[in-house]
Amino acid sequence: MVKEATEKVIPNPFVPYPATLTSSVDLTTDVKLFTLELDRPEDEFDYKPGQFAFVSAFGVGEGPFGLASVAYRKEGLQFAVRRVGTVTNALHQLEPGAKTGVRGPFGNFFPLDDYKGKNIIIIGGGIGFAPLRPVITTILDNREDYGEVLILNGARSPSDLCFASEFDDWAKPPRTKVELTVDAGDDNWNGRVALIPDVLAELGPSPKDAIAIICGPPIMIKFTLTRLKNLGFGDEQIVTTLEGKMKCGLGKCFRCNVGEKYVCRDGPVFTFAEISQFIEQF
Amino acid sequence: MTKILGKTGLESWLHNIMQERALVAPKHVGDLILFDPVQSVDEVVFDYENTNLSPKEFFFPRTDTLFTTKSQDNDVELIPTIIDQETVIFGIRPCDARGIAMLDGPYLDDPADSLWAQHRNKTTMIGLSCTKPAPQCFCTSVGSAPNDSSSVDIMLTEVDDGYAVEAVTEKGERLLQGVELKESDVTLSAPSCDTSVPAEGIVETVKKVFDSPYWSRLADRCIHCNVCAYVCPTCYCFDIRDRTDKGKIERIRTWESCQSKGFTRIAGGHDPRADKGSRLRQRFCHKLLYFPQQFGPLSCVGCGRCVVSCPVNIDIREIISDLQELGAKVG
Amino acid sequence: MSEDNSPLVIGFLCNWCSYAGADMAGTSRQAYPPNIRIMRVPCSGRVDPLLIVKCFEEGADAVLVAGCHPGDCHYTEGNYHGRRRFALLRDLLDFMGIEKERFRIEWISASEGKRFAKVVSEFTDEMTKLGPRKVG
Amino acid sequence: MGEDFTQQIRDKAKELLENGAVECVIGYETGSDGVSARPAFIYDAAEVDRLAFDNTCTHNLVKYLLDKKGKSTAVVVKGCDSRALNLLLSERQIQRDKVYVIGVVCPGVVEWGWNKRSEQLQKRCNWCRQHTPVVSDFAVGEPITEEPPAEFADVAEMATKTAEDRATFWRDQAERCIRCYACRQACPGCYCIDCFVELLDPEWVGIRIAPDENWMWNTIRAYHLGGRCISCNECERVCPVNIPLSLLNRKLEQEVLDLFDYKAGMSEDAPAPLITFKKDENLGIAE
Repeated sequence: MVKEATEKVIPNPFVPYPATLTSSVDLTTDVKLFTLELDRPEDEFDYKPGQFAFVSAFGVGEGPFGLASVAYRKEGLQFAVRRVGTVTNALHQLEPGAKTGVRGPFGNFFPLDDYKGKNIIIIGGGIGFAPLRPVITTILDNREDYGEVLILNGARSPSDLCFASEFDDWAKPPRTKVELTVDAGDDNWNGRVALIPDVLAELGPSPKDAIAIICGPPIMIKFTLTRLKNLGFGDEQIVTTLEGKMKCGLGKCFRCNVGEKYVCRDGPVFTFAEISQFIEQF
Repeated sequence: MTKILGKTGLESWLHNIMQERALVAPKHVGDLILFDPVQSVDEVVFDYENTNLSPKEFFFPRTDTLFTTKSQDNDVELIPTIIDQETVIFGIRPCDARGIAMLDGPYLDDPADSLWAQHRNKTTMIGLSCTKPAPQCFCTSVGSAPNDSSSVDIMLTEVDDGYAVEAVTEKGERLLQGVELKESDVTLSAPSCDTSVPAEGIVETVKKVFDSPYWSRLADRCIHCNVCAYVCPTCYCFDIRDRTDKGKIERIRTWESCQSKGFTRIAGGHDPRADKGSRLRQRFCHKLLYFPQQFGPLSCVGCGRCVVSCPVNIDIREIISDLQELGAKVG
Repeated sequence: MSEDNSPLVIGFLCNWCSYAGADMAGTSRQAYPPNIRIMRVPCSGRVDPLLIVKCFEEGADAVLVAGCHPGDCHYTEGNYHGRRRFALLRDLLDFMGIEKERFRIEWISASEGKRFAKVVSEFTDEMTKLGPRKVG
Repeated sequence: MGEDFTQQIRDKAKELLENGAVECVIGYETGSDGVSARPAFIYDAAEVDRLAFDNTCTHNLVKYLLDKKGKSTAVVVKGCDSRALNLLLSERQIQRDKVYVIGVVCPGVVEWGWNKRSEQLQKRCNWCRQHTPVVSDFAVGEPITEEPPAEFADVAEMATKTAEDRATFWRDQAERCIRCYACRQACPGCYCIDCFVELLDPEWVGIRIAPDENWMWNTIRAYHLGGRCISCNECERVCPVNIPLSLLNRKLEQEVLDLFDYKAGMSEDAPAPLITFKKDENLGIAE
């Protein structure tokens, strides 16, 4: 059990890689998409869809955010950040050129290679859609590896739909559908006004050779899960990424645990087969 | 043969240690006895049951600077904290030392916490075995003993004409270099400590009673004051935030407790442990279930601090008994 | 304490009376020591005791709260509430070793530029004599 | 006291639970050390024999009523605790018709200790001027009608020290503080949903567990109880590092008495001194 503390200098895992904010774009009224470049080439890291990193607003603190970009495109590290607290407020005030820091990548990822040949259903609600964007990018960049793809994106209102400018591109490839829905429309909205679980029931995707990837607020996940099960999806066919309060990302601060599992290290990506084995309700 | 260090010999040894290193020892602070840096041997308390706070703060300080930043010409330099100070802790009890060694589990797990590792490297622990355990102590019930030398560098045991000395680690041997020890054939008594806490098999039991209403009934009484966590040698939750002082930014971490409201509340407002019962369960399940699952031993060393310090008598020994009884009923 | 060892005084001035009074002092060229750092607040009743304690925590030597004369509050009764809070806080701080003299409450109207200058000068003098806070 | 009080409390609790008047009785039982009392929550009339009352019943059980909002609850209170009831009633935190008060005339409680029964009365009991509960639906014990006037020798003693010594004294206390907030958690008057000390924006108090921040916390905690503290002194009892918080509380109690002629928790409708004012008072300010 006890490991010998070694004499060699151990790098401090709390020190982030210095980075510069290169662009900051409004996605919705309270969500911005940040693009960061690491300052030192030797810090460059590889990462997979579903992983996350901590972004620092020096002087305020740091917070964990899902990586919204894909590593192989080398377009910088992207994070979609909703303004909800002190750190995200501070990040929203940064101008391009500002110095920041990145610590990561942390956590596991969506095993997209294992999903090859399968039909994919991607369901995201609100800011919960952010960690799904690299999943979509990866699948569409390797379109022929996957079967039918259904993307279902919902939000409270049309102006809360994340990545709206990319929907058209996502719908271009064959056998790919993008469905949008909002809880409440506005004057310019011609689309659906319905809750995600209801839209899902209406679309009725087949569970055969399919994987459903969902992310969103707890209440949405709860009801979406019920609908997927009604459609015949098994627990192991449903994958989600959990959100937990985190401070370290290293499995040390014991804040994001669900039972003996850490969201930061054992997750954040879990199948519902795994979640149903958790001792603690989440 | 046992090696003996006389009482005056011990004092001069401690005095010598103090010349080159920081010496931390039990000391009177107000009406408490706490581990604290001492400037002279006179301040050291040799006869005490257990200190009011555990010595974990010399490895996991109440407040620690993770790194500081220096800004210049729109360039930010991040400077990690380096710990230079060599420290010797004298008089650490076997239970407390075991608690610290136990935290190597999470803290040195890859990627290692460099501050913890540095504190561990720079600190030598001189243990003092318990000749008369206090009524709240139950180290023997949780896999240790009043003379357990497994987690210290040097173990001292009080005998008639001084202290029996055992160098446990190389670090300990180095510290003892040049210290004159007498040979003696005295046999060391093995004091006993409360063995009645039914901790055996508790891991399996906790799994069975996890969803019991027991927790929320117990939490009726709990005032979620965090005292248990702060006095505990094995509680290691922390908070991290930045601090700005006259342009200097430091990222600091401080003690925090899973008992505080909002500990798990995420920015959007959702809190998986919003009710008192699930917060209280978290603390005991961490000690009795999660930690054993992750690292082996129960993360309770039986020091009894929470037992004495809890203002509303939430007693881990009683809880372990209750759970075993409850588990037996569940079958 | 500022670098030249002269006392650091934080002044919370109500927008309607005392801040205007300070303004008046300025426009009528009434000299007063530069030790005071002025914060404009809507009302002396808005000065949360937290702000005052925070000033002392951060190392201020003295704090001045100035508002409209009793009866003249722009919000009718803000300064009456403030008066009670400050009276109690001043006693508590004194008990904790921050002498009563270091926390001063004054009623200064918009027309009392001269008095504002006098208060700040006297207060600064007094604080210089009292010396810096020795602990904390 | 002792057995007689215990029996009266048990009988009343049994009656209340049996006739469904309350869902829970909050009282005291003997703790795991077999010596000192601890809070007990009785939901079932069959369990009333757990209840006990003796001179180790130090806890202020009124705090727990904040967890029982909207639920009919009986609570055992001593004189000091009963003032907390009035405090919470006047601040609209609890509803009178949901609380059944079992008021015990308290001869004083002894120093609290684990596994040892002290014979020494707690400090607060020597100062106590409210042995008889100010609110009760069922009285246990003979009311004491005449209480001597308040005295503040400890506060006066502190005031004889120089300002520097006073500052040093409190600095030392702050240095020992570990910011566990047990003082707040035990206090019936501390019920803010978001305590100022945990606010991030603005961050009134930094998170460092260090003398400056700790000093700020202790000062404001005491101040926020100014004119509200009902002198149960639970904050000081629960402090794991023995900070003499009663000195701060009592200083404020004395000042509130002198300045505003007010004693907290004596009635449920007298407004607390800091939410009201008199036009023609000067309180020693800007004279």
